[in-house]
Amino acid sequence: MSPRVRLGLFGVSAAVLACLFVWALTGLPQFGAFQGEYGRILNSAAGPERHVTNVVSAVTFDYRGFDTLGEEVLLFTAVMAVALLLREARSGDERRADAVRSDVVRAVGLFAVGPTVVMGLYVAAHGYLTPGGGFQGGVATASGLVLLYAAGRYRAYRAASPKTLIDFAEGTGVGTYVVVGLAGIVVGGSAFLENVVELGVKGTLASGGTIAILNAVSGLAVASACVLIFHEFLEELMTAK
Amino acid sequence: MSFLPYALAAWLFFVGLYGIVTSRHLVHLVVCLGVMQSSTYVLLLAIGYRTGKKAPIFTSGVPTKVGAVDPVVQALTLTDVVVSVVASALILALVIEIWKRSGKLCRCSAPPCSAQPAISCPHGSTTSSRLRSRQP
Amino acid sequence: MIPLQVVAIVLVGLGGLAVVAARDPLRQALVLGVYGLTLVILFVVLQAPDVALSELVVSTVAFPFILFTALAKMRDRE
Amino acid sequence: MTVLCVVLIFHSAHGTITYWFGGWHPRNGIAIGISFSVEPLGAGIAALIGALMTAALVQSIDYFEEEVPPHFFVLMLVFLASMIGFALSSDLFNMFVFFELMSTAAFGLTGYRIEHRSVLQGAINFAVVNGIGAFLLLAGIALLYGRTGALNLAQIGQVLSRHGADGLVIVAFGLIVVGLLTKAGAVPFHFWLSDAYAVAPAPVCVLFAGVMSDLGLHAVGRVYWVAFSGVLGNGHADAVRGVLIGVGLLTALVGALMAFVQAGLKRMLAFIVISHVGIFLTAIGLLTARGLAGATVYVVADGLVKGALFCAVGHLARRVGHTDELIAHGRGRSLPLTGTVVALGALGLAILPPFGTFVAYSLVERGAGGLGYHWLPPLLAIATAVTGASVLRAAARIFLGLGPAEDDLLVAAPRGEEADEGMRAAPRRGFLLWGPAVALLVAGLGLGFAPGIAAHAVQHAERFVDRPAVARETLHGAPPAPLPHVHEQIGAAGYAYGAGSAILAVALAWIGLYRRRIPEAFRRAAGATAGPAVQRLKLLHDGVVGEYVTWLTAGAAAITGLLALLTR
Repeated sequence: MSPRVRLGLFGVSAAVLACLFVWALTGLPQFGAFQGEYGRILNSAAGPERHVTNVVSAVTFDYRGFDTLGEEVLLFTAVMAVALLLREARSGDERRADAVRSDVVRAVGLFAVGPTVVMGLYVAAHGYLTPGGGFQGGVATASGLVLLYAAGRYRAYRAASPKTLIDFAEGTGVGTYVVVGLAGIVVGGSAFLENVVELGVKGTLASGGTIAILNAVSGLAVASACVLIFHEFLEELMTAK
Repeated sequence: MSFLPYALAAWLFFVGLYGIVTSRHLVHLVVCLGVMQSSTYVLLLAIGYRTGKKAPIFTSGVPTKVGAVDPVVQALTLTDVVVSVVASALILALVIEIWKRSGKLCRCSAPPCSAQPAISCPHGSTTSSRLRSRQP
Repeated sequence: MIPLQVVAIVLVGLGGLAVVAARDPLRQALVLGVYGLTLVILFVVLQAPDVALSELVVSTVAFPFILFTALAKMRDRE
Repeated sequence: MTVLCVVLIFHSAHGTITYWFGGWHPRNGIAIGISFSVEPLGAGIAALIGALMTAALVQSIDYFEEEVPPHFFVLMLVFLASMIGFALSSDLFNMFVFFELMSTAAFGLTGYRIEHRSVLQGAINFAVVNGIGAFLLLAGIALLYGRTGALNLAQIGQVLSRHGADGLVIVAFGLIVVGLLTKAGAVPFHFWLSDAYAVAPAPVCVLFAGVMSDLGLHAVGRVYWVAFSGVLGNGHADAVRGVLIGVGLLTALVGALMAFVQAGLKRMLAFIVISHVGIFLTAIGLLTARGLAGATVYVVADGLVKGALFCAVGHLARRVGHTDELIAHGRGRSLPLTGTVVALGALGLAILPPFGTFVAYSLVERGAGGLGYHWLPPLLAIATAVTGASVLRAAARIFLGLGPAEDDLLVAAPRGEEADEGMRAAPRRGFLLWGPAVALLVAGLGLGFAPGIAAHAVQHAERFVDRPAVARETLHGAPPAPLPHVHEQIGAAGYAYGAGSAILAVALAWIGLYRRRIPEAFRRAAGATAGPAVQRLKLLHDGVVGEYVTWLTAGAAAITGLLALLTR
């Protein structure tokens, strides 16, 4: 198929599809007038039932916690798949240990490492109280380690993320999620992912029951997954063939 | 005017799709895929928005009475964001591998790949005439 | 709909176009970062701070990182 | 796992088992959590997944030359979990999550043999096309959420059935179906499939071919019956039926034709998968309980047979080093058992009575007859015959050395696609290579002898398509509807089609082998009529991502547009 024919076919079909799309969108409620019952029930129920202030985290880690389990496994799978794809023996020498030459960049980067990691942990820890949560905090924490790289300390980065330890952390993160879920069956005697822990006082760190635990373990899983993915890409970059 | 957020979702969807179809570079293609995916975030969040309502986070200061926007779509979008990162990382890993191989291919196979390693060059599954003459 | 939302929507729309139109991957990666930030603004005005935060970490850290690493790797081989 | 799933089939026979994660049962009929709904049809598919996975894992112990990194097995297990989750989930967004998980694990597995360019190309095509399919699916889900404020299938169905079918409903249905069909590999969304299946390692292909594609179709059936049948069922059923059957037939015939012109066994089997996806889609598209039952039994029986074929191909690759029928010509003589498996499997594909696939086909045939579509079963039988013939021809060439070793009609497999050089170095023999093939074949063919399987399937399908009852059962915990009494008897027409298809398959295989013996005049006439079309069709499958995406867009526009036109 020549490029022109292809573009023509694409143009026509995309135009048709766009018309249909717009037709469908006109069937939606007016912007801002959505009255979905699901969300409203959860908004009013999550506080009293789950003792959390951030309803979104109650949805992600409890009401639809099974989706989040799928999402954690997805990250885990991605790590496995990336590692499998980039698994070629990287036997070449490390060509450059330091990618960045500017001292200013290094200094700024190094200074930023600590605060980023701390901020990441904070965001992760308060996920069920204020905006944030395991995912956001996890990525932020991992990014702290990336900054370490940006600061030109590839070796320092490698030292800070020994692969086996992180691998272990990743496995633990996902594994604990499942264990907490199973605890619902064993202890609670009823269902996978059902809350089995004291709910605690709303608005404090020790609240939310399993939400807090799941939030923490998913933070762990996400942070280590990100580090592992970054790690694979970095290794790829650092080895010359 | 109130149609604008939905229109944005449609716009991003088709802009991304156009980018993918006309893309000549796989990295470009991955990024366009990301743009397409962001249209689903916009669509979800626009659907769940309720005029005048706050975010579904009821810290002590905010009275629960006011009500909040839909928390479910936000949870869905969060998952969607993760999906997008995962997909991009995987495809980029494949792209890196292709890049490494195409270097190799240039060296050892007769028809040289072009200097711009045409990442979307057909791999020749359509050669209807059998070029192979070697007998096993 | 408040004006801020309109502004954010228009910005995102233009940003998306710019990302697709940028054909040079390196430049595109930079435009993508800016586009991500416009999305963050949009999510904030749509009252979705959680999503905004995750888009922020993804679009400013995770995605650019893997993109730049991949591009750097390719540049190496040329 | 397989055993567990088989247990589930019998357990759920009395009524759907609904499991609410987190113990969040619906409140006043509104679902607030995620649920799995286990009914016999879904559990049957889950059992198929388990069986194929067991076979694939057993075979991969001996299949690989090198030491397999543990990642491979982890990915296989995640793949298993995600497929079962996808088959059982009754929450639309949860299905999307599993869809993505399944795709992600599958990309990794497809790209396992990274040594070759075509492998990477196949994996990329897979990733991009499936990714876009997933966006379409998600856009459909978002539209539905905007209308119904629900994600549970049963509840979506409840809310939708209160209103008429307007643009939103039709387009959302179109987008969801297109997203799922992309995964299934229906024409014109099938391009990625042949690329990816041809390059994945054989044990992985067992799963891809046996069940991954068919899961998309099963989901189409579920989404239609549980969520949309209330709103689209009255008055618009003909439109939906027309579109689904149209796409199904096109897929069945194009897939069969493309399979017939392949020389590489893996790519040939990939097109056979596509062709049979078309047949299943047609069966589901009948929109009757019998069609659905037929499709489900067919998926299971055919999945086992295709799995057996891929296992056998894996064995061949390991022993001979090639699976291209022209190169491996006559070199399979030392493998009589594998040859027998392939030949019997081919006859199974060609619905030879009285085996499993035939029983399923006869259900579909009677379903079509019930609607007055008497032209449909012969077309499907032709598709099955052609697919069976392709495999028979290849088997005759490879295992018996019949026919010439040159044929300019066939498409050669690109280098590195079928079995790479490393494979030839150390041929392996072992029970673990051929054992799974035999086991799967016996199971697939033997399914036809399971007493009353057709009647049971129809009974449960009848219950499945009763949307209001399913919704009451799921959301309000009402007792299930009683099982209807069904009497299934395979008619004479069914036997005629089955036998006809098998005979036609043998005849076509003979023609494929000894084309040169046919009088010149016939050949020229046939070449003049079919040649250019086949040539053009071959050229379409050329591995360019942008082109595939264009076809995806065109297909999405066509399907959704037709639905819109026909329902207006």
